[in-house]
Amino acid sequence: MLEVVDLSARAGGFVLGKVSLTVQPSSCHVILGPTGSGKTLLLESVIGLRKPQEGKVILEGNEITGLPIERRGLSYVPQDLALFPHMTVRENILYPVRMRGGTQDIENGIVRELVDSLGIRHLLDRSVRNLSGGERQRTALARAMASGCTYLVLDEPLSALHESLKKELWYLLKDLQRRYDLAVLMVTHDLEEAFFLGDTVSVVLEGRVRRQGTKEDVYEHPASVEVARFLGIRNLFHVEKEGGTGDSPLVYCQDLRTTLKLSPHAGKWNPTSTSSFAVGIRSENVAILMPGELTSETHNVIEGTIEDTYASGALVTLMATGRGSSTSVEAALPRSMARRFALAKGHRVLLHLPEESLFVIDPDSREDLS
Amino acid sequence: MLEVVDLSARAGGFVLGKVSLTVQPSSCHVILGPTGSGKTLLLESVIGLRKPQEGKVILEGNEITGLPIERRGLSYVPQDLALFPHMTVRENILYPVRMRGGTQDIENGIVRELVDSLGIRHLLDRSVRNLSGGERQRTALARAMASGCTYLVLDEPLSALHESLKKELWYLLKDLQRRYDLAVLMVTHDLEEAFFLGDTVSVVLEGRVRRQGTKEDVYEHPASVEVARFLGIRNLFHVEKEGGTGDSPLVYCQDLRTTLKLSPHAGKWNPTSTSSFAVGIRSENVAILMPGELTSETHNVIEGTIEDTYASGALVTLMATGRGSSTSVEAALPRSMARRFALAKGHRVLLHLPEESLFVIDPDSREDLS
Amino acid sequence: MTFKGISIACSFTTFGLYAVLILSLFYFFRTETLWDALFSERTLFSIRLSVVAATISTFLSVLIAVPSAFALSRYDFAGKKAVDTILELPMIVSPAALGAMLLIFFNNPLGLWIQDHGVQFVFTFYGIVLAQFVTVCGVSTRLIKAAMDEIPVRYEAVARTLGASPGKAFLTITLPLSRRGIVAASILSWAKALGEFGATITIAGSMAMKTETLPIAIFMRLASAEIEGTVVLILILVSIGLSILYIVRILSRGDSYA
Amino acid sequence: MTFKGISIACSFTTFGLYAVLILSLFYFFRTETLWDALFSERTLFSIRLSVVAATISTFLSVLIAVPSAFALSRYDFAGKKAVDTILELPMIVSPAALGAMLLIFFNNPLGLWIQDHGVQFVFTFYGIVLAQFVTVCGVSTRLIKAAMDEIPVRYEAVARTLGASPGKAFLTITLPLSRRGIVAASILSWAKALGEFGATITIAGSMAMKTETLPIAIFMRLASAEIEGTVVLILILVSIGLSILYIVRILSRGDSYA
Repeated sequence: MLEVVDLSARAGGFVLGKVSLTVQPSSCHVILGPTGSGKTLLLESVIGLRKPQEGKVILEGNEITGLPIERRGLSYVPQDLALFPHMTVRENILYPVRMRGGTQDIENGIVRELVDSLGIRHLLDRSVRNLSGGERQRTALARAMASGCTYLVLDEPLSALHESLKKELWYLLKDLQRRYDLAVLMVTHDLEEAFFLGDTVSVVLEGRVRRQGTKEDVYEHPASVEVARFLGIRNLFHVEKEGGTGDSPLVYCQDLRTTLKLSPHAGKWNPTSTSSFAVGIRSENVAILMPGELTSETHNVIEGTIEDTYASGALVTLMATGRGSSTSVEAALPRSMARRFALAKGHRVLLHLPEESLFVIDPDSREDLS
Repeated sequence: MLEVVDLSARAGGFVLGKVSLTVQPSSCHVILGPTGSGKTLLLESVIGLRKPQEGKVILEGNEITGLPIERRGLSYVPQDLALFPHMTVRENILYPVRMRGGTQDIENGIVRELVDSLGIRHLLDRSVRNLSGGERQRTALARAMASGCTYLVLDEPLSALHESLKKELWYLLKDLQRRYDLAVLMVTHDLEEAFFLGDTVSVVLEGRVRRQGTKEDVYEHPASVEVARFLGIRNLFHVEKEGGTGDSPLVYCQDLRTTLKLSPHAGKWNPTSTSSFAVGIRSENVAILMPGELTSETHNVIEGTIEDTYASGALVTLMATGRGSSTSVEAALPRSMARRFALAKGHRVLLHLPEESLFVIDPDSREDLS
Repeated sequence: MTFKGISIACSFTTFGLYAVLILSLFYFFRTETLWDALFSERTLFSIRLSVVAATISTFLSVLIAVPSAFALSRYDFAGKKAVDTILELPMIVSPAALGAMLLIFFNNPLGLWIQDHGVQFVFTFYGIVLAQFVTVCGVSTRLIKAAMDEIPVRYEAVARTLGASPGKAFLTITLPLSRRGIVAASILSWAKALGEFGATITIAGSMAMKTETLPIAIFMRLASAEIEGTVVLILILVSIGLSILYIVRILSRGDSYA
Repeated sequence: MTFKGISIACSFTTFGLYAVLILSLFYFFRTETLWDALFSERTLFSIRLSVVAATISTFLSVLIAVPSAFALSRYDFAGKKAVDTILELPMIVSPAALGAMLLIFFNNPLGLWIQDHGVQFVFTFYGIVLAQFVTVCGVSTRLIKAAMDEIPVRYEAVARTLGASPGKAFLTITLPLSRRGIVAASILSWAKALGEFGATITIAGSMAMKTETLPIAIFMRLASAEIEGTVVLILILVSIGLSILYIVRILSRGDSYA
């Protein structure tokens, strides 16, 4: 287990607030944030490349905050990989073995296994200068893991790769993680990557951890406006408490001019003290009902007009505005469904916001919603 | 209309083959390809930053291949935007006006409109050094459009931005394009961006245009193994002609040990001369049927076992292998559906490969399928 | 001792070497002689001569260096490599040889004709300026080229797509962006011109009150064992040198266009 | 004339200036005198003296420059700025002043003690080596530091995460990666040492067959109007200079770790 406790660091004028996180054995913790949010600073403080101002890094119960880099027992793959350009692939991979005084033989134990499972045996005598993007990644991973260390720290290692290649490497990373029981701490700005690879996720915005939890939890309940926006959620609405029981509260949404029913798991809010707050829903959770499909489920359905549709890849996104409302709802649905319903600008649709998909924005951050 | 005819160019050892493409008025043509495929080289040859070896660039009927850059009448936004760091936002935006001897007044005609529609009025007196990523983009767009030119050439202008901000700018670009009747030629390596913004798309791989057509056409019918792989399609299978009429041919798929029915629009192939070829299907077009759902539609259904599932964002991807087969099929389905069906490793599922979604791989490129 | 310690110790050794040289000057430093030496007619003449000559030669070389540097930085043309190589010649060849080459040139028919019908260079003020110009011109071109190389070509390319001609793009983009680099290069060239010794003494000699620049004055006074006077002159040169380094360091801070 | 044409013309003007200086040497070039001058005992002595002294001084300065450059490039320590600034001193201050400072140092009690109980520097071979060392040490440290600055620190950082101590990371990563830069810096320093004139003549004088290096020989011969012999010596220096530029250019080609 790798623990970071109340770590804070500074680089120039940038301050990284107190960060605490835990990487469980054989799991992957992703630090997700935009460029300039302090992700790399955090990683470098854990690795030992920077002195933190405060806080501790604890590896399997032993504090390693003060140890020199080479004695921390963490393997590291930086963003640019930093393959040693004056060495062959073989020499790169054997470098940690050589530095730790092991047998410098590619056929030895873990190194041999790695070379095979990463599929780089045919590259061993090539100079790293002539490798393709994917080959470079594999070599860097092999080198980081050659010392047998099971804690891997990755700094956006796939950001330079093309999408389809990136996905191949996601599968490879998952596979390596399972096979070698790796604990991975990784940084990325790529939402899809974070939610593919991460078991737990920390969202870092402007030097502070704004949300932390399991991947499902963070994905479905962003909890603040900034995190929701960062996760690409544009459906955020003002609501006021209306009634209902604690189990299934009812709120009135002025933006959409309708009453919404919330699930009891929609998020932390206190219906007695807070009367006005905000809710959100992911665009892919908004369902389109055909007029005939309207069932006994009468709550959370809005009749709207399609303002615009945008097709991109697997999903079609449409913006629809309810009657008498100026706020539009974004819905994303599979291309095949959009085709079947022949949805186009000007059509009337029934939008269903399922109660189990609506989440409550932490009232402390509500004022940021414009 | 901007036409590129048989353009070839060379940079160092890299050769860009003969490229022809057309950007229709008020439409967006996207050149899609991975890093190092020659996209930027192509764009620079069109703009005039590089001398092409052969071929012509024709703008509204006039050949501009030999003209100096400043007299081509194309506006350009490079990848790094190249905002002039010694000028304010205002000076940057007025630069093209100044160079063309116009009135240097921000309140003048199109400039004023641009400043407002791009929402950068409050930034005018700021130095461009202190802008955020999105503000920089808007300024660069305003500057490129300030001369009133309606041909816009964009070189991955959004690649430095975070996902959610990138999407905001997609909407903005679409909006500007419609409002100012812009013809846009743009380069990107981002699949989602290409299929969001492009009306027509050229896929460039290793210096050659491998696929060209409308966005739907390219998206649904990649036509070659390389293009399919590049577009992230992993479901590619060997098939042999079995029978059926020309309207609805039947093929036997050895990989999946089943007979597949193809649609007549599945792609260019000659059933009389080619007996063995390959077909593909996008993972999001593979449907999961529950045992009860099996209808009269008996073709193209495989019974398989789930090998693995990967959740990432809106979609859950699962790998399933048919009975007696070693090839797995990748299916992507909305998260909500995966949850409803409670799909997990080891479950048996019925996979449906709808005939209208199966496409034929151009037999000339079939040998690349491993 | 750690590896870090050893390497830092080495850097302080070099520092110590130069520091001791400067400090040892003060052993012979007398306040009385400072004023005497500083305000003697001969010293004042040397200072004025050095400053005027260095300023003229630097001005001339920057004038030609700015467009040359732009051509070398931005264009490909036949002979570019040869031009680029020969610019480093004054940095590699001994200043004495450079001065000798000038003197030999003025013994050629062409050189003699110039001397007879135009300006007299040998053993004159013009000779000093020419010696400094020849020493400094290559350096300043190289330094300005380096400053311009730092500015991405894309700025000019984009300026041209926005309607600027090549000349206008240079004036509105490249020149203002490389301003600080050009100023720094001018100052460094000026310092180099001020300290020029070998080429100057070879072509202009060492005539008191005529061609005795500061470095030549140091050499002459030392030859006549006037240590205290020499020390004053050296201190003047060292102070100018250190101030210039400080200014250049401030100028080149935070210049980044990446 | 286009803007491009004007700027290229300017760069050829500078080129022409240096080319004319070199070409004018050939006006006085006689094949007979080449051999006479080249193989005279005095010329051969000068060449040998120059080469030996430059080699020793370069070796010594590179030896101390490599660790110093690493310290300046990689570590933050108190006084780093002062060290970094003073290294440029020999590039800014006149070589004559540098030589004078050395001479003055050896007139100090400490300098006198060294001269009496250790090595005699003034007017000796050791003086030449010392003058060259003082001139060259700062330059070579600066050049090697520039080469090391080019190598991303991340290589060493990653080496350390892979188990290397700071010293091992230096030996296995930084040193091999900066090899070509160090070689280039050594060659340039050697050329500078070979051409050193002002500091050498000030501390070691110009005694034939004792302290007459090549640049000093050029100065002396010209003073005694032996133009043809001077031309031969200059051509030797210019050829060495141009060859070195060519070699350095090859060495620094395609060195990129970005």
